[in-house]
Amino acid sequence: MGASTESVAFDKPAREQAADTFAMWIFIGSEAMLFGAILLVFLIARISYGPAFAAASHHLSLPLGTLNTVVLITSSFSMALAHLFGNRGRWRASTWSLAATALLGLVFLGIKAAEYTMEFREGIAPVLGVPFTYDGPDPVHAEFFFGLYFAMASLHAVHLIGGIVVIAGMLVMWSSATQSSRLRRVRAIGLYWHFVDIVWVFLFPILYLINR
Amino acid sequence: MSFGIPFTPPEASSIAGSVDLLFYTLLAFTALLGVFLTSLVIFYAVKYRAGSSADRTGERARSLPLEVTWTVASLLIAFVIFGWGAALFMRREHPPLEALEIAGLGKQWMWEFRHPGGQREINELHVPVGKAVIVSLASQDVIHSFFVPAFRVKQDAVPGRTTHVWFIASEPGRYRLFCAQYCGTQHSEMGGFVTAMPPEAYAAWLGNQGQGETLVADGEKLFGALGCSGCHGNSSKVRAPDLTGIFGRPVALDNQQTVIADDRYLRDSILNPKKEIAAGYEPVMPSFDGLVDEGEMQMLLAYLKSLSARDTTKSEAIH
Amino acid sequence: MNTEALSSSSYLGEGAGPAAWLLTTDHKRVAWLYLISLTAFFFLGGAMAVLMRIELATPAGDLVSDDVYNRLFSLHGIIMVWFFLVPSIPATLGNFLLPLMIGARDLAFPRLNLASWYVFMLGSLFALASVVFGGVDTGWTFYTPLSTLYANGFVSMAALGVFTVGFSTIMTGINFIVTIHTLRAPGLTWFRLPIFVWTMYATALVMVLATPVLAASLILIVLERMFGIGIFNPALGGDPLLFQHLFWFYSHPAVYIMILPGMGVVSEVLPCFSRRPLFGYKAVALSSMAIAVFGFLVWGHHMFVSGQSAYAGVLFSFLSFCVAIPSAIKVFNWSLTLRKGEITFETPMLYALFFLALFTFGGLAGLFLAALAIDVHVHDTYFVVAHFHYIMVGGMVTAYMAGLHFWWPKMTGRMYPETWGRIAATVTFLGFNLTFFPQFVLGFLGMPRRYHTYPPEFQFWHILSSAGAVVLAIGYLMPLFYLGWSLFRGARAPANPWRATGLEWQTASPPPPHNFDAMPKVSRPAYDYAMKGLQHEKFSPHKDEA
Amino acid sequence: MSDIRKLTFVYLVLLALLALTVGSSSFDLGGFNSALNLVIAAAKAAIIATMFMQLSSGGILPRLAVAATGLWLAILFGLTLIGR
Repeated sequence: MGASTESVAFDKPAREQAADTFAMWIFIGSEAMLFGAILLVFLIARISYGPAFAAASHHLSLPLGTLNTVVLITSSFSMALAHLFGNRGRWRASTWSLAATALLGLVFLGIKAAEYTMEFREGIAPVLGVPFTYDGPDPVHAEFFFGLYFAMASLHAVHLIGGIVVIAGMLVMWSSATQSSRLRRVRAIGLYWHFVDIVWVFLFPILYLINR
Repeated sequence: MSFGIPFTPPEASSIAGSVDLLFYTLLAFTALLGVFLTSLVIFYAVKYRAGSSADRTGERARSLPLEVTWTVASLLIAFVIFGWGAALFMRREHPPLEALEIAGLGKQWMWEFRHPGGQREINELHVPVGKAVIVSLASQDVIHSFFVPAFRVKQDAVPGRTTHVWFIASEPGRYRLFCAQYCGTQHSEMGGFVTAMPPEAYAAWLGNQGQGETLVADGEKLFGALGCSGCHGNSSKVRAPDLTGIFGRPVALDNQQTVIADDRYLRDSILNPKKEIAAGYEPVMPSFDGLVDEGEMQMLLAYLKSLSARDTTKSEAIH
Repeated sequence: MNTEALSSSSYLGEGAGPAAWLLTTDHKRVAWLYLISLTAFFFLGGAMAVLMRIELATPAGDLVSDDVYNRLFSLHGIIMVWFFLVPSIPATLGNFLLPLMIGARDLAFPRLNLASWYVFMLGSLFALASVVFGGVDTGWTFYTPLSTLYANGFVSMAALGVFTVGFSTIMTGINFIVTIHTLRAPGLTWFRLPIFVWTMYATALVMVLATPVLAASLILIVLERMFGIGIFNPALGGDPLLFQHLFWFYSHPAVYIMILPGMGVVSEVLPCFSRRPLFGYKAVALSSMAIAVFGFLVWGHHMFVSGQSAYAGVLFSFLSFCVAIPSAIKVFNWSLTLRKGEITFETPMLYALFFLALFTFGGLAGLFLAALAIDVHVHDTYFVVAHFHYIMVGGMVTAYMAGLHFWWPKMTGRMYPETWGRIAATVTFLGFNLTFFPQFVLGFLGMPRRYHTYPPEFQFWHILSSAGAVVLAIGYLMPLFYLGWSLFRGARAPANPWRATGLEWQTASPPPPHNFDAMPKVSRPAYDYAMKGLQHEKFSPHKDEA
Repeated sequence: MSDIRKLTFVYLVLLALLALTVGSSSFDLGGFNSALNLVIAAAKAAIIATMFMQLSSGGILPRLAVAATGLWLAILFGLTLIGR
C-alpha cells in the first residue's frame, strides 16, 4: 500500500482521487467568487452607463474576439481528449493533446496581444497614462468601460498563462512521473483549464456583444 | 456628582431623547442578561466545583424544550429591538417640509458651510434652536462623515453624490462637530463646533456676517457663466428643457420611463447628460464633468431648486 | 522516563536542523512554523497598539506625528487582522489538531499545507516591507477614494501583500474542507465530531468563499493606483461605495473566520474541566454552520450612514439581529455545560471562562450596533472599537490562549507551570477590561475612532484605557516567557493529562510522526465524560472498543 | 471510441452555440439581446461543466462545491444590488 497515493494521509488511491477532484472544485468555486466580484462591478457600471458601454463595446474587434472564443473552446476540447486518452493509457496521444492545449492557449494570448496593440494604436487603452483619444459619445464612461475591459481580460489572461506554465512544467517532468500521478495531474489541470474557458465564455458576450 | 468626568453626551436635539431611551432600555436589558449569565456561571462554578457535595444526579446533556425556549425568546427580543431601532432610523428619511437648508462641503481637512443667505463658515456651524435644519452634504475629495454627538446624527459625505442629514436643535449651546470617517493625515483635526442659538440670536448673527452673495445668486451667476442659460434660457436657439419648477417634478424620459427630478437626477444631468434624456429633446448637452467642482455644484443645485420655489414664494424672494 | 526513547519516537525528534523543519510536510511541524511566525506578528502588532495607547494618554498629539499615528493604526489593523487573527487558531492549533482529532495521518494535502506557510510568509513580509519604505496610512479598510487617489503611502505594496496572504488562507481552507470530508476515522460520523472540527469546517467554508472577493477588491485598488483605471473614482463614473460592499462582503464574514475557531476551542475546554458532555451538542454544531452562512448576509450594517438606501439599511439590520441568535444559543449552551459538573480551574479553564464573559459582553454590545438608530450615533466611534476588540481580543485571543495551554502538553510533551498560567490569565482578563471597557463610554460620548488628538474632556477615559493596555501587555508577555521556559524545563506530560475524550489524547504526547500507532475506530459520541475509567491519565477512551 | 465521438459532438454543439450568440447580436431583439447572450453563455458553461469536467459523474462532493458557490454568488449579487 501507499505506493500509489501521493499523500501519506490516504491509503486508497480512489479516495485520494475523490479528494483531489473535490479540492479542485472548491478552488474553482473560490476562483468563481473572484471573477464574480469583478463581474458585479461591471454589471453595476453597465446598468448605470448602458449607452456609453454599448457604444464603447463596438470599438472592440468582434472577429478577433469570436476567433479567440473558438480557439479557447478548441483548447478545452483537446484538454478533454488528453484526459480521455490518459484514462485509457494511451499516453502518446494524451501528451500530444496536452501540448496542443497549451499551444492553443498561446494562440489565444497572441490574438489577445494583437487586439491590445490595435486598441493602444486607436488610443482607447486608458492604462499606464496612454492618452485616451476616443471619438464616440460620452468618453468619460467609455473610458470606464475600457478600463474594466482591460482589467477583466487581463485577469483572465493571467489565469491562462498560469495554466500554460503548469502544463509546460508537467510535460517537462512527464517521463519521471508514474502513470497514476500523470493521470492525477491531467485531471487537476483539466478542471482548471475548463474553468478558465468558462470564464471566457461569459466574458465574451458581456464585453464584445453589448447591443451590437 | 461625576467629578467632572463625562458619562453621557449632552442631549441637544429633538431626536436625542428618543435615541437615548432606546439606548438605555437596551443597556438595561443587556446589563441584566449579562449579569444573569455571569452570575449563573459563577454560581455553577462554585456549586459544582470538584469535590463539592452538590447533588449531581439527574444530569442531562440536552433539553429540547429549554433550547427551543431560549431560541424563540432571543428571536422575539431581537425583533423588538430591531423594530424600535428601525422605526427611529426611518425618521432620517422624512425631514420636515419647512426646513432651513444649509450646504455642507467636506474637504481634506475642513468642513465648509454655506447658509441660504450666502454666509460662509469654516469648521463652525450656527443653527437656530427649534427649527429643522437640513445639511446637504457633499465632498470634494474623499469620504468624510458629519457627526454631532449631542444631536445623535451622523452621515457620510461621499464624493460624487449629495447626502442629507437633518436635525432640530433643542438646547442652545456649543457642541462638538467631528469628522467620523477616516479621511487622511489630519482626520482628527477636521471638525469644530455647532452653535445652537435662539432664533432671534441666529437672525442677528446672520445679519452680522456681512451680506455676501446668496448661494442661489452665486448659482445663477454660474448658470450664466457656464453657458447653461444659452440653451435653457427663454430666448435660446437650441431647444432645451425649461428648468423653471423642475425640482421635485416628475420628468418623462425618452425611454418611456419617468424619474423625479431630485438632487441625484439634477447632478447626473449636469455631469452625465446622456444618461437620462428628457423625452422630446435631442441629446446635445455636453457633460460638465470636471468643469464644476463640488462647491459649484452646490450653488447650481441651490439655484435650480430656487426656480421651483420662486413662483410660490416670490414676494419673500423679493423681500 | 527515558528521554532518548521519547524523542526518537515523537514528531519532534524526527530530524533536527533548519531543513528538517523548513521542508517538512508534517502538519504538526507546519503548525509550529505558523505558531512561531504568528507569535512574532502578534507582538509586533501589539507593540504598535501600546505605542498608540501611550500617545492617547494626553489629548494633544505629543508623542508621534499625525502621519506616524495613522500609519501605526493602519499597520496594527493589517497585521492583527490578516497576519494574526485570520490564521491564528486554524493555522496553528487547527493544523496540529485537525488530523489528530479525526484520526488521520495528516491533512489531505501535506505539501499544499507547507506551501501555504511559504505563501503566507511571502505576502506578510512583502506587506511589512512597505513599512521600511514609509508605511500605509489608509487604515486596514483601504476605503476608496482615499486609498486610490489620495493616500501617499505604499498602498499597492500592502494590498498586494494582503492579496498574497489570501492565497494561503484559501489553501488552508481547501485543505481543511477536503480533510474533514474524506479522512475521518471509521465510525467518526459528522455528529460524533468534536465541535472544534465543526468550527474548523465552518471557518474553512468562509475562507474559501469570502477571501476571493477581498482579492478582487484589492486587485481593483492596485489597478486603479498603478494603471489609472477609475473603477471606484467618482470623477470617472465609478462608485466609492461599491468598494465598501465588496470589502465588507469579505470582511464581515472574516470576523467569523476569527471567532468561530475560538468557539471551537472553548467547546473542547469547558466540557473537559467540567467533566460533563457539552450541553446541546447538535445545537452548537449546527449554529456554527448557521453563523458561517448567515455571516454573509449582514455586511451592510457597516454602511448604515454611508449613503446606501435606508431600506437596505433596515434589511441589513434585520439580518444582523438574526445572526445574533446562533451566538446567543452557543453562550446558553456553554453556560449550561457547567451544571452538575465536577469543575476544576486549570489555566485553560480560566481562559475559557474569561472568554465566556468577554464574548458575552462583546456580543451584547453588538446589539447596540445592529439597532439602526443607535448605530447612527455610535458608528465609527470608540464604541465600535471596543465592541470588536471584545470579540476579537477578549474572545478570540483569550480562546487562543485557552487552546494553547490546553494542547501545550500534546504539542510539546511538557507541562506549563500551572501557577504562572493562572496568574497570566487573571492579569490578562483584568487588563483587558480596563483597556476596553472605558472605550464603550468614550464611544457613547462621541469620541470618533482613528483620532490622533481628541478633545480634553475625553481624557479621563483615555487614561484608564492606556493604563489597561500596559497591564494587558504584561498579561500577554508572561506566557511568552513561561511557555518558552517549559519547552525545555517543564515537567513531562502524560498522553492524556486532562483525562479528555478526544482522539488526539489517545496517542503519545508529543505524538509520533505518523500520529497513531494503530488507526483508531470510534463508536461513541464526542464529550462522553460519563465514561468509566476516564479517571486515569493513561486511559485511552477508544481503545476498549473493538 | 464512442467517448471520443461524444466529446466531438459536445465540441460542435459549443461552436454552434457560439455562432448563435454572435449571430443573434446582429438582430435587434428589443432589449433581450443581453439576456439571450447570458442564457447561451450559461448553457455553454453547463455543457463544459457536465461533459468536459465530468461534474455529473464525480459524486456528490463536487456538486456540493458548485451549489455552495452558486448560493454565495447569489448572495453577493443580490444584496449588493439591493444595497445600492
